[in-house]
Amino acid sequence: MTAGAMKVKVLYFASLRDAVGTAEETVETPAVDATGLYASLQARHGFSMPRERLRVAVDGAFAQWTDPLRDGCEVAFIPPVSGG
Amino acid sequence: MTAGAMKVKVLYFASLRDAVGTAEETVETPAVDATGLYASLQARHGFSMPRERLRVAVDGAFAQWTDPLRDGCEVAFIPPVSGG
Amino acid sequence: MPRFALSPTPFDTATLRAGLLDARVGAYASFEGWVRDHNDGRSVHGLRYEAYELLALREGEAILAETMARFDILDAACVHRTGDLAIGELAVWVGVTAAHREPAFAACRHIIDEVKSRVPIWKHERYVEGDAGWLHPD
Amino acid sequence: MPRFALSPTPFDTATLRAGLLDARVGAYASFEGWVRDHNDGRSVHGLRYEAYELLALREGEAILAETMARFDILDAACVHRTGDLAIGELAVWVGVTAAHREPAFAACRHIIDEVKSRVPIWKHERYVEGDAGWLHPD
Repeated sequence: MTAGAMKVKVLYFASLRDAVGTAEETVETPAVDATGLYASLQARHGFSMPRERLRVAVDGAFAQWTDPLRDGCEVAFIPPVSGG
Repeated sequence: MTAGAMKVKVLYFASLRDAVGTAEETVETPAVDATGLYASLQARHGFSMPRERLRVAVDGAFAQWTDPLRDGCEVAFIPPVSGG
Repeated sequence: MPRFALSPTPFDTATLRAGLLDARVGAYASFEGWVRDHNDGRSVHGLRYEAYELLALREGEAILAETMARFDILDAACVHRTGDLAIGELAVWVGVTAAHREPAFAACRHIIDEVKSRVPIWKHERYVEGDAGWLHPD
Repeated sequence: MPRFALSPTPFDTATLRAGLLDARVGAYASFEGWVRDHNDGRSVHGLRYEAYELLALREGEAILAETMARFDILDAACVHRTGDLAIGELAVWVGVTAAHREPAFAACRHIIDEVKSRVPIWKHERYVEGDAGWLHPD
């Protein structure tokens, strides 16, 4: 594990999950917040969806993109919803 | 039957029927329209409800108070409704 | 098929709803009026609805036809009880189907508002204290 | 008792409605979303709803609690299907009870609007032409 890096579990839904090919993965990241984490995952997986269209949830609750991430937390990127 | 008088069937509903004690009666009236008919029935039965609070229907369709009445027609006085 | 009906007996809303549904329907909005145990601060024991049936059916159909013409909906129906009802009985049901929810809600609201204001049906309430009376709202 | 639920199987709205009714209820407003055979001009064969279950349940409960606090209503509930649905299957149900119809309608509309905009549920449509896709509205 890189100095300063932490492990986070990332959940993918809908078109993001299709793009990654899996519903969840555990990643090591030096990112301090969800903004940095999404940027690195977008580069790795080639997500076409810009961050501005997503919401982010940490440990099952909606969060701010600039909230600090903690080691072992669970991050979910929420594409625009279409229930109902 | 008085000269110029005609027979009309009058239907009563709700509080008007309670005031009259019957759901319908046939009356001879010299009234030319529902306004005059209601005035005479109000005098006879002591209706407390002013005509302005009622609507009138003739032969099963809403009508104007000033529409001429015809011999043998059926007139209904409609107190404020309270369905629903 | 008439869209408006009076029912002298309790009626089944599930069957009525099923009659409105087809493959084009994306939204179903419904409203039901129930007999409450209170009205205007008084304890209600039960009530009776009386209708001028001929005119009520005509006026009800007219409301439903106007609603079909005015809103972007697929179908609509309304049934109103008559006779004696106890607390907790269904008094009136309105159902509307549409492709989208906006007109379904708007039409459903329009129908119940018009039925309450125009259809010759009268409510006679019996109160817990023993008295009773016709409701003739201003 | 939770007011918001996800259901992986078809569910019965009559039972849900019965759970909301009591002697104080004068008005019951409900909304149902159904799977249509068309969406945005394309012929739809069927669809799938996927949810982020933990967050969907929390967000759904939050919407229902906000609605209970904001409107003069007696009770409210919402159930949303997940999994595969065919044309003509029920996707979502909302039921609201109140003493009067005005807040019942307003709260029912509020709940479905908020559920559609906030709850993490996604619709995957399969088209008659054979292709399919996730809906991510702007």
